[in-house]
Amino acid sequence: MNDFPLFPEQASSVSPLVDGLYLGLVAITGVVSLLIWIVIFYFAIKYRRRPDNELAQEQEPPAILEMTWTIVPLVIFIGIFIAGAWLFFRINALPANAIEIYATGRQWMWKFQHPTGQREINTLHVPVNRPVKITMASEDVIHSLWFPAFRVKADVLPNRFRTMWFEATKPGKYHIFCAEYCGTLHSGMIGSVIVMDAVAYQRWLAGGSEGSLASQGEKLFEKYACNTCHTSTSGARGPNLAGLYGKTRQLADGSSVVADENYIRESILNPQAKIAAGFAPVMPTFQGQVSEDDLIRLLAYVRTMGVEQPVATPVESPQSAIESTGAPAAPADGRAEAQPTSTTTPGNQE
Amino acid sequence: MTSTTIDDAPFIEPSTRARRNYLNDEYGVLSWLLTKDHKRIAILYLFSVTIFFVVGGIFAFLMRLELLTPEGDMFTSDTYNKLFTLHGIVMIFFFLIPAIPAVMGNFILPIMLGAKDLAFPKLNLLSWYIYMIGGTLGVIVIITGGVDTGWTFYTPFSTQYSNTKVFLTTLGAFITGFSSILTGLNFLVTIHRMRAPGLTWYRLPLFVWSMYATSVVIMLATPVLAITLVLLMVERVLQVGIFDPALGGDPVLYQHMFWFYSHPAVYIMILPGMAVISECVAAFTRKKIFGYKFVAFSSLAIAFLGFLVWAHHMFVAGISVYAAMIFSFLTMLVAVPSAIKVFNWTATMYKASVSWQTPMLYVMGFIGLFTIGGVTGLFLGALGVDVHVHDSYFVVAHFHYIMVGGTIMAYMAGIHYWWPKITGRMYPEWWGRLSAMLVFVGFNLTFFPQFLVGYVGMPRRYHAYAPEFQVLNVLSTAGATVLAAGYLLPMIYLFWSLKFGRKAGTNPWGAVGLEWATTSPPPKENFHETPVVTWDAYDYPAFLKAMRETQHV
Amino acid sequence: MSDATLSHNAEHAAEPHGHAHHHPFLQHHFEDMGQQHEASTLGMWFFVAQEILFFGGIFCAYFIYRAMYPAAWAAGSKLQHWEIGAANTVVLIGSSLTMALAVWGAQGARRKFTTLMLVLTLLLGGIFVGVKGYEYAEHIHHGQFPGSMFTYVHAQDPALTRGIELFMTFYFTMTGLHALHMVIGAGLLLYFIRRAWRGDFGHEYYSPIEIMGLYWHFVDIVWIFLFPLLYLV
Amino acid sequence: MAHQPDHETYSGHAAPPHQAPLGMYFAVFGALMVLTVLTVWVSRIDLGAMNTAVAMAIAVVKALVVILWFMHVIHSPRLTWIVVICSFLWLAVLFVLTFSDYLTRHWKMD
Repeated sequence: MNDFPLFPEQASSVSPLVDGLYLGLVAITGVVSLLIWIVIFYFAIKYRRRPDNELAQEQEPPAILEMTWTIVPLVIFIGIFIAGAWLFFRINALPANAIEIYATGRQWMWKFQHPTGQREINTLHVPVNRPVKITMASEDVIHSLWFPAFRVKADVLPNRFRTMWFEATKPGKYHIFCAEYCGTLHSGMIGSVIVMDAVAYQRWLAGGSEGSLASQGEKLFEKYACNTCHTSTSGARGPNLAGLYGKTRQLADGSSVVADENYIRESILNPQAKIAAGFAPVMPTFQGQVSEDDLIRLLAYVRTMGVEQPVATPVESPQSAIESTGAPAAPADGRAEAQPTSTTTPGNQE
Repeated sequence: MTSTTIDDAPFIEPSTRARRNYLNDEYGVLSWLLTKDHKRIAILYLFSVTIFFVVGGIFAFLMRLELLTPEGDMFTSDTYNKLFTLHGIVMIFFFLIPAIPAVMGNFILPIMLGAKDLAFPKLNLLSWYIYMIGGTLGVIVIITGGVDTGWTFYTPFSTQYSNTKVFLTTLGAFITGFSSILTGLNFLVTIHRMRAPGLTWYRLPLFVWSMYATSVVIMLATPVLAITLVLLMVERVLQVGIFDPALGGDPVLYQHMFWFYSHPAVYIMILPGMAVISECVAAFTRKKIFGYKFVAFSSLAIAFLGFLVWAHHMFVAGISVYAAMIFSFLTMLVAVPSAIKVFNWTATMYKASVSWQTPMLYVMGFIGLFTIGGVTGLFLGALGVDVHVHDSYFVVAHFHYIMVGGTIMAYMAGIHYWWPKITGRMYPEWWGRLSAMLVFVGFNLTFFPQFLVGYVGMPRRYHAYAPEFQVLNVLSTAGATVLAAGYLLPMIYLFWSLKFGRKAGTNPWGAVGLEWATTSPPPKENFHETPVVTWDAYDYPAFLKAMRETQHV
Repeated sequence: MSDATLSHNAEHAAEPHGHAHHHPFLQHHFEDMGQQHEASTLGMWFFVAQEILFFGGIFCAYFIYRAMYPAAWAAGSKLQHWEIGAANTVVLIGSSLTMALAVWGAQGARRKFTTLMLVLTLLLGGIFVGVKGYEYAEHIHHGQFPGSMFTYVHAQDPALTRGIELFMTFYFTMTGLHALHMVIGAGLLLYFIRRAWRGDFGHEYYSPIEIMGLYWHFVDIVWIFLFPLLYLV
Repeated sequence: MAHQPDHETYSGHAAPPHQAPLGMYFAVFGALMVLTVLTVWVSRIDLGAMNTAVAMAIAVVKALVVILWFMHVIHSPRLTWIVVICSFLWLAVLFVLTFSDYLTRHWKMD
């Protein structure tokens, strides 16, 4: 109650930059606004109506003045645009070595899946000083994943994967908010991101799981019988998916496409949209049969296919090296009472 | 307080003629409901928009009460969601968009042009009826359970998930859109074809220029909203997938089409405000507006550039980063003409004869608040900062500074400025000044804390919030109480003045303009004889000379 | 708009007033028939401008989805009988011709000719809407009406079905809005047929017919775009 | 009145209507028929992606013919031209800026 902050915690690599630009804008616009206010009041008092100035004195406006206050603001505004766009590109440029975390938004909770297989609801554990990439989609309406302490936010859409990233710089517990209105409990679609130092994070990761996300995906690959067509044998009905991810691929209609998350998603849900060159459009659609969670697991598996290391990110390897200390990071307190769904359940079934 | 006139002689009432005016020309309810007189239609609009303003204000106040505590303990989440949705819909579609054009534009524009009426009087009445049909649908929605989609009706929530009265609400907004289209069409044709002899484009008051720009925006933007709402209704009724991803649609396309209208709609709301401010600045400084042509053409520039920036509402919505760059750049451009206006209004006060009467107080408030609203728009237009503050209370504060601090301040200024012309009575000056001060203080106390709480991280449309946001929210609610008092006061004393106000002369402010050359209230045909304009806009000496000559004829 | 073009129009409003004779259809707030005529045609042009944006919005959405689902769009257009569409195009352009001739007749105060042309326009417009109705009935019969009534499944490639439903949604919305404009136009035609027969129109007063013409031609133009986009992809 | 430019073009009465020769209307109708046949014929030939472009080009020509002659824009005051051009200009804004998003969405950063 007595807490009266004017800034959220600066807890990511871009936070100081956003705050810097914000404060710069506050300074520039504050000075200009203040000047306008002072001038208005000065004129209003100095030239107030008196018997000797019932009618104002007319004077010709100097053209140079008009040009000045057209061009100077324009230059300043373009400067603001450049600074903002530079920062925007920085916020959007994905670093190469990020930890891959998958997020699903649904009315009204956030689900996070770690590459090592842990699943969490409304809580996200991340290590400090490591870029974290979040690949996300919604199961129903549009949501928006906002980490105020990291100064990043992105709408979560129901029809495609989007990505965002951040690099937390300060251990602690920060807010997660849904920023796009999504229905009744929109204001309850909140959670916590817990930034941990490397050791604590590894300990948390060791808290058990049902196998890595990719290995879960591999099981689904068999369950949905994807492996009957997508084999490496010649004459297979479907293209071999090994080494596919990130490559440019030729399509039957002569165009080409980069095999990214959304291409793989589309190829599962709407296989007729883009047919790989040399194959017949025989694959049935899996729209409505594969859940968002399963899609993420399949995607995680397809990404690892044909890659030497069976795991997507290097962070998972020390799993066995660290002793399991039993309890994972304690559930976040504080706002936990206010949100009954907020439970930290690494490696737990929903 | 004296209402100073420069020289009473030119403005003496031609008393025998003045007795008959548009108010006492005919009597009876039907003479109002079937009137084709633009002035009476303006009064009809005045009553209807005031009712909706009160309704929308009540919704706002209930929201502020809920936000006194972080827990969300006054209403259920669903009720709160309906409150902010209805607040937005009522205020935008049924108050802000029609307020200044349909009330002051309808009343003053033809008089400013020296015309007997708008070009299409029947269409004008029809547009009021269409507005009332849309408004009635809105009221039906409110009574029968409300709607909870937010005023933006984002898909797929609005089409597939919300189980409230979405269809009826969008139908109401769709119908009301045609009302503003007809008003805009009427204004455009009237400005082009109905000007008095001698009234060239550069002699037009800046009010007319701004209304022209507003009408262009209305004509070209509103139909896109109409078709978007049609598609939304089709989707909701048939349960097909125009914007629903589960059925093959793209929800981001809805946002493109919606904001193609709804961003220019911001200019539909603020340009008329600028129109009123230009008139009031000239009248209460007794001076030509500094840089007349710059102010006039900046209105047209806003009307055009305003169409090129809509996707700045969608920087984090999943549009391409390259498109975001283009839209951010164009957003910076549209800020320039607004800045030009602010600088010119300020410069007009230099060596002027500034009167501190109520409309001028509102004008000074407008310039100050609009400046803050404008510069915070730069924060939102700057991509890197927008990623953080988008959909936070920072945005809420920003657009309230424009809409309430801008448009409603201008609306209040205009109502006070033209009140003697509309009713023939003066409002009580001291009460007017008190209300202007209350509105200014209350407004800043309400909305300035919202900038701060938004940057700290409070998302908009939140029914319950984190405890650290509470101090700023309490301040905001306290401000809302003062603001409410500031708005209630004029409703009381303006009503009082109808009976007890001092009688107003032809030109109580000593202002320049054709509306101040006819009696207060004006006769049914606006002028006893068609005026001939021989003076430039706001040219005091020439206007006074012309008035003296007509009196001596 | 440039400064020159704006001031160009000042000429009309600035004319001296006071003419001796008053046309029976001159409204009180206009100075003369010329001002009234120019105001009403200008008003209609603004209305057409807003109609362009109205239909333009749905065309924009159409093109976005067409780019997203080219195969489904191609398959969807195969569900249309292009022969019927082409025939209807001829009918509608024919009605535009008769409408243009009606305006010509009104300008020349040819009472019977004008009335006849308006009746012909109404007739051709009626045929168009009737044929449209037949097409709708066929689509509904074959389960091609989007929503819960949509039972159609694309035989060769069932995966396209969902896209085809989207196509049919656009088909029905676009042609439906177009047909609605036709019906409103037909109502106006009935009113003007009566007035034309009564002999209201002549050299000085023909703007209602001219405005009717602008509306009718605009509806024709919309169809000129709809026909290739929905029938011939 | 001194500020009024070129008001000699306007008499104050309804200008005598511009009566186009009757043959013009039939010529326009004929052109539209020819273009309709052309549209259908072209659509039967496979031009790949060009099919849509050609169909749209023909439709634009047809619309222009209707606007210029049936709707008399060719003999209309400059203001009418401005209204028509502006409305299509604004429509172009809607198309170009919307597509600027869709067409660049798949571009990769860096």
